[in-house]
Amino acid sequence: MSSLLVLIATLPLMTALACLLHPRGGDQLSLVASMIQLVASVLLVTELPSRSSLSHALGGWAPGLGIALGADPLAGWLVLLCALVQFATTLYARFYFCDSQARYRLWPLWWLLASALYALLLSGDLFNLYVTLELLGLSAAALCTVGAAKAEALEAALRYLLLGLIGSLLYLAGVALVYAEYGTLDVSALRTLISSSPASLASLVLLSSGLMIKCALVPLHFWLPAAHSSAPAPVSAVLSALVVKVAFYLLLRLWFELFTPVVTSAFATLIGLLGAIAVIWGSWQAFRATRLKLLAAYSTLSQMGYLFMFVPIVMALPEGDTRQFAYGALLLLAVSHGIAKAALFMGIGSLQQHLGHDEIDRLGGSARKLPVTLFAISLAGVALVGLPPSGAFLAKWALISSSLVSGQWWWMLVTLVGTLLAAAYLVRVLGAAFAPTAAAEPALPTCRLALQQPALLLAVLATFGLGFAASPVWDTLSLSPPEVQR
Amino acid sequence: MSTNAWLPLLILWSSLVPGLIIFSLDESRQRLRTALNLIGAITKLLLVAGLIWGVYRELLFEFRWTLAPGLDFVLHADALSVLFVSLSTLLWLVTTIYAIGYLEHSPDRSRFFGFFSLCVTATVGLAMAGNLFTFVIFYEALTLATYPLVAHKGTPEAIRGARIYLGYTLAGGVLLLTGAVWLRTLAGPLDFAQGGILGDIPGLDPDALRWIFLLLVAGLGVKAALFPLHGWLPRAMVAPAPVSALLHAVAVVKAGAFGIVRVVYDVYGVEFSGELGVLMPLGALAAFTIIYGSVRALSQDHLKKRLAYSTVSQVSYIALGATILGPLATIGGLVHLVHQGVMKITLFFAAGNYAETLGVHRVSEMNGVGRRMPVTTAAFTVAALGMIGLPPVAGFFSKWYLGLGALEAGAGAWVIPVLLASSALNAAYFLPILYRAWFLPAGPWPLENHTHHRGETRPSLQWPPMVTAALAVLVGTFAAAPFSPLEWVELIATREYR
Amino acid sequence: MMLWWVVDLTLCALMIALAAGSLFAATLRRRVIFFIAFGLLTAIVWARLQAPDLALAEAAIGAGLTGALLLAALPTAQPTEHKRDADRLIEWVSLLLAALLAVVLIAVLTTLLPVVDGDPSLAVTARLSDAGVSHPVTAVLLNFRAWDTLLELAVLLCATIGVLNLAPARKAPRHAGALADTLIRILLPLLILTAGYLLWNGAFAPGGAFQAGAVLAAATVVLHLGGGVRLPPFSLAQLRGLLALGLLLFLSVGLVQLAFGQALLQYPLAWAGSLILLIETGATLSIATMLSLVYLGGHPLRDWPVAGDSRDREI
Amino acid sequence: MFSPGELITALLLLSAIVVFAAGTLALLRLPDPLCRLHALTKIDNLGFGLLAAGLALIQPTWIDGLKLLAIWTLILCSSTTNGYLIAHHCVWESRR
Amino acid sequence: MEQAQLMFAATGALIFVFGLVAGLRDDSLLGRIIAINISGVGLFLLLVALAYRGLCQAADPIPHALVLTGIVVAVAASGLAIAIGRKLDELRNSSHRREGDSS
Repeated sequence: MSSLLVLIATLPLMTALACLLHPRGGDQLSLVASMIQLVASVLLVTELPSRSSLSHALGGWAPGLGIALGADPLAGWLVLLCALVQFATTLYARFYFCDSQARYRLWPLWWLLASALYALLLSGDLFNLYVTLELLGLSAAALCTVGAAKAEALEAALRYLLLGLIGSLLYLAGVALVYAEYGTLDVSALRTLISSSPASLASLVLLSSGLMIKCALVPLHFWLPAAHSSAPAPVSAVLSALVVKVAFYLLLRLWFELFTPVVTSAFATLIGLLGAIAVIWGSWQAFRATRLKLLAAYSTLSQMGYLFMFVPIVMALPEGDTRQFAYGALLLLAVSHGIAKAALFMGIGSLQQHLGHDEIDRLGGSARKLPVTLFAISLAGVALVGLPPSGAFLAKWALISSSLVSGQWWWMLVTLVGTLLAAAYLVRVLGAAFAPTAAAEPALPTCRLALQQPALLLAVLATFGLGFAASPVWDTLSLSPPEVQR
Repeated sequence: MSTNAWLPLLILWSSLVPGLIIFSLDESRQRLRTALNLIGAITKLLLVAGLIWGVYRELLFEFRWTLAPGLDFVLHADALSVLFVSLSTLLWLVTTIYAIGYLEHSPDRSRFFGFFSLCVTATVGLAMAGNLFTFVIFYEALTLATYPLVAHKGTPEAIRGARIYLGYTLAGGVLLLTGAVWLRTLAGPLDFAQGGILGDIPGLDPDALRWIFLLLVAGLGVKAALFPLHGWLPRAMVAPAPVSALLHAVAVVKAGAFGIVRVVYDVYGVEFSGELGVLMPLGALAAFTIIYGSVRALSQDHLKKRLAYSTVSQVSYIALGATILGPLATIGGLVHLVHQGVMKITLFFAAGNYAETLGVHRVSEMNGVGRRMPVTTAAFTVAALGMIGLPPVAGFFSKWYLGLGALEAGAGAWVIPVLLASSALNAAYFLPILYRAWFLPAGPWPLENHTHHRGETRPSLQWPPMVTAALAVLVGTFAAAPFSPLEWVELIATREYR
Repeated sequence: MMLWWVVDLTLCALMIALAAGSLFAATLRRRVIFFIAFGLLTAIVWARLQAPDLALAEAAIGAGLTGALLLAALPTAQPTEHKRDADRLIEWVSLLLAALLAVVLIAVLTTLLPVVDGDPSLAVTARLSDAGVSHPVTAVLLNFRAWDTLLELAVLLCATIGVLNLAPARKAPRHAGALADTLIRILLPLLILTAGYLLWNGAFAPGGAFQAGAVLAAATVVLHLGGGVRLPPFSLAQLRGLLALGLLLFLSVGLVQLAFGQALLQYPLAWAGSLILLIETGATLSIATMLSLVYLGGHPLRDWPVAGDSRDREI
Repeated sequence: MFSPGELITALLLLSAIVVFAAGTLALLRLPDPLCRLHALTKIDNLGFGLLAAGLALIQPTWIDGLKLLAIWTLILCSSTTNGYLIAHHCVWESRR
Repeated sequence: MEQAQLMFAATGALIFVFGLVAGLRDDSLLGRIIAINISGVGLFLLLVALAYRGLCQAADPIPHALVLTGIVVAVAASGLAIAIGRKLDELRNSSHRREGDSS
């Protein structure tokens, strides 16, 4: 079954090369490749429960010397998330860029970003993670510049690139310290080796700060709103849903598997505090945003804040199934936010392409002209806010109950305030969209239906799919809780 | 999954599936949309009839689906839920007919009827919820389904009213969620059970339980329009008549009251909550709301606002009934759930007819409306008299049982005066309308459309109020009949007090 | 052996001085010059620290290419930076912060060094015999950690495509005179010869795909600076082929092994050496193309990525 | 006690150091860029020549010695061209 | 042998930190690219110092491979940044020129 890992890791690279060599075939090839990738990741997730984790030693060398591709349930679910969002956004990008020249420019970079995502999720070597992080940062920045004619889009991409580089350098410094102290770069070996010493504390701080720049935690988040809101819609969908999430996945690996002896409760509480600030500040800025894409970018900031708030709670919970429940909820929130945010950005993209702008106050009457997109946006909004039918509601329920069980009740307050603020900015958008058409708006042709279906597909999945079929997340996770593998 | 498990699910789907199909229909498919609506309503009615018959014979109807470890989505049909399900299903059929007539030429009807059926699905789901977790899911889903209905017209004040409505209900939802989660962490899975579950769980800290009760009742009180949280109800009257009829007389408001009944009887257990001493403040608040609602209704000139404030006061009867220990008060409170629904919906239908045919929105414009539209005004009169509490109509019985229950529980000293005062106030704000409608000469109607109708207005607008008025009288006179609401409530009461 | 610490001390002092110069010098032009000097000095330091591969790469890529890129990107109109006092305060605070962090990092390093025990290179030298190449660094790069190098090629490809998508190539500077032409006529064959030598030598001694590719890219830079003598007219398809060659070869060789039931990127013992050489040649050509395109700042051809049907012609 | 080879190497290296010192001094002291070019091209080339010759003598195999001399010839070519280009640029700059 | 390793590692760390802070603070594009490249070289110096095993012994090849990869990645990133910067100036100048003409 380890050849499945190889397929998932190498297929995007091969597609990127194919799209580079034969641009005209890019459209069909991308659709077919994303479908194969989706099927492969579903197989991976279904395969995982029977064996705690799959691994494939590259080049046949033992992990100490060579690099091993590995996947455990946490990585498996995120691979599925990436494949799903990738499939929908590829379908959407196919129709979003009407100018074929822009599409031919997009596809190679698109698939290099995808290969970075999958290589990162499957990699089991610290330095290999540095190279994938770099590929991720570069391809994301390059994608932001595709089809960007305005100066501020390029400026945002540039700032994103430079901050990404600084983040990667910090990460590499951490890797250097780990290598100096323990002599190996392999994650599974380090899991048992790392003990608390000044050097490993320094490397933890370096690694974490590098990755926190990449997933835009509050003090280091200034690049995200500009970058995500000025990029074209399918790109910002992938950026918000996946790139930020994958950086968080690495942080999870570090905090909960590698550096568990080094991570003190003070460190975890600091992380939780930063997450809480991100939740409140992100939702407040989203509420005051005037443009839809800016609103969505700020809501990414606040949703990532929730994930960070989970950290001190999971850290405080004792071993056993309450911790398992919280860890599963963390994963469910990450997956459901990824899907819902991608749907939201695609919906906003269709709106922008249809109306020519994305100011919230001039959205009047779009509900009548684009019913499918508005329905997708409201469903995605429901999933983002965490209202009942959605998986995020289960995750929020788990967040509140585990914050009470772990005795840190203040996280519950932040969650409630965050939910209300999120509901506020969602209502603001829907209210504007349902309003009657202002006379000044020119009657524009209704958008091609194909452009609206991917958003609806993902939105429905985020609300009803994850709402009712979320229990497998806990089943697979409970089979091999990360801590027990020690 | 025994066959019984599918019945609650089928009841849910019978309005969910037509709703989703209607969403995808475009505007012009008028006939198909009406057909779908009616088929959905009728199948649901038949299914509910089967359910009533099954529950009467003590059959177990339960659908369980685990969403997450320790969190199950449970649909469980017991006597109490069947009462609310049958009420909302019956009135949904009548209101759908009324809505089809009312929205004859207005735009966005597919969107309206889609959300309309989603809203009823949420109400029915809420009624059949088997544990507090499922109840919270449907409680919030109800908020989401009703927001677009209130904002349907798209006018600035409609959107503002809807935003205020959403603000209140979401805040309430969050409070309910917190209480439910806190209780869940303390007391484990909260499946509703006759006579309450918290009583026999040892080692629960009473203070925490009091805080949780406060959170739960505050969350539910928003929808049940208890005193400080009722602000949204009058403003939500901006919605079209069928919406304010079904939602603010039956679905939304009753969901809150039903929630309070569930919490008091099936989570805490009425004896246990009595020991905790939480019932007294809730009872006082309910009584105050009854008086406050009626007083505010006096000064409202806008007809629908006056009806809204009367709803605020009437719903608190149910809360009052729940807080008085003793089966008789319970019967009074619960049966009022049905009676008030039937009577209030007639009033809203009538108000909708006046607005639609004559353009009459204010009480001051209703001079001589009885001569112009005798049938609708007759229905209005019957319902109004029932609200005041005159015998043949249903309203009398609930007040009667409430009074008896209060006497039996020894709390008669303050409950009886409240009942009498509220009846007097009801009379004070309903009788002038009746006097103005029947005895004053008719003035020029603001919107006299001399269309071709033989009767007062379109048949689909005229028949619903007559049916519901007749229903109110029938329920009143045949209260002792085997399947009447009163009999059914007595069945519930006997099971609650084990 | 006493003298070596004098050399080390001067090297470190020079490194810090040049780094400070290139970070805090007044004008941008001076900072770039400092940076190039710093690059050359780093090459010497790598040589001192027994890392000849890195010295080659640093001289060719670090100082050479990046320096040339920065010089070419220097804006002609030089805005004079006037430092407001607020900036000065921020500068001081950041310097203080940097000093503090440096001290902490160095303190941590003292607890780690000297790194002797648990020498990972033993693992490498032990398995060197069946790695197909005798030079340890090339063995690690192309056999033990081949996946890293493959992804690194993808990074370079991604940057190149990003640059190509953005803009047409930089205009060649005006003709630099006859003397420059003679120098180019001397340098060009030498550069190509050394590139070939480095590529071949990679298996036994310091060298390899990256260094060879960088030297070839340097040849393009020299050609460009020498007045833009007509670059070989690549067609779009050839350009794309060259770009994708390295990664394609690497991937296909790796996947072919999979067909034989071995792991990804595992070379059969007998053919390991020749397979690695094949991959290295492919990699050298694409690295050379990619680095020179990155230096040229775009595509020298009329319309990227597809000729003909594009409505919006670039140039 | 020194074999003749070592003696000559030491002599060559010492002279190389002296020449380099003079070149650096000239670079710092001379007023305008054109004069300083002399220091850069002529004196440094001579210094490097001496250095290369000195080192070539003590190399283990004669091939390495040849390599050093080859390096020296390359430096000669490139520094002359650089000198010419910089001078050309300075003159063009001053005339503008 | 230890002093050399520590000396170079310390220099590397110093350059890495100062380069990083200058990279965060600087505002001109080229300045930030230079700063990031310098902090990269500082970090690589730290890595190679760790790999140093004495004057004539063979050093540990793994950090060398890592640093080689790092150098290539650094030049790729700088190239892309400069290209974006060049397109940005082009857009800004053309927009100024357009404003210039139209006003």
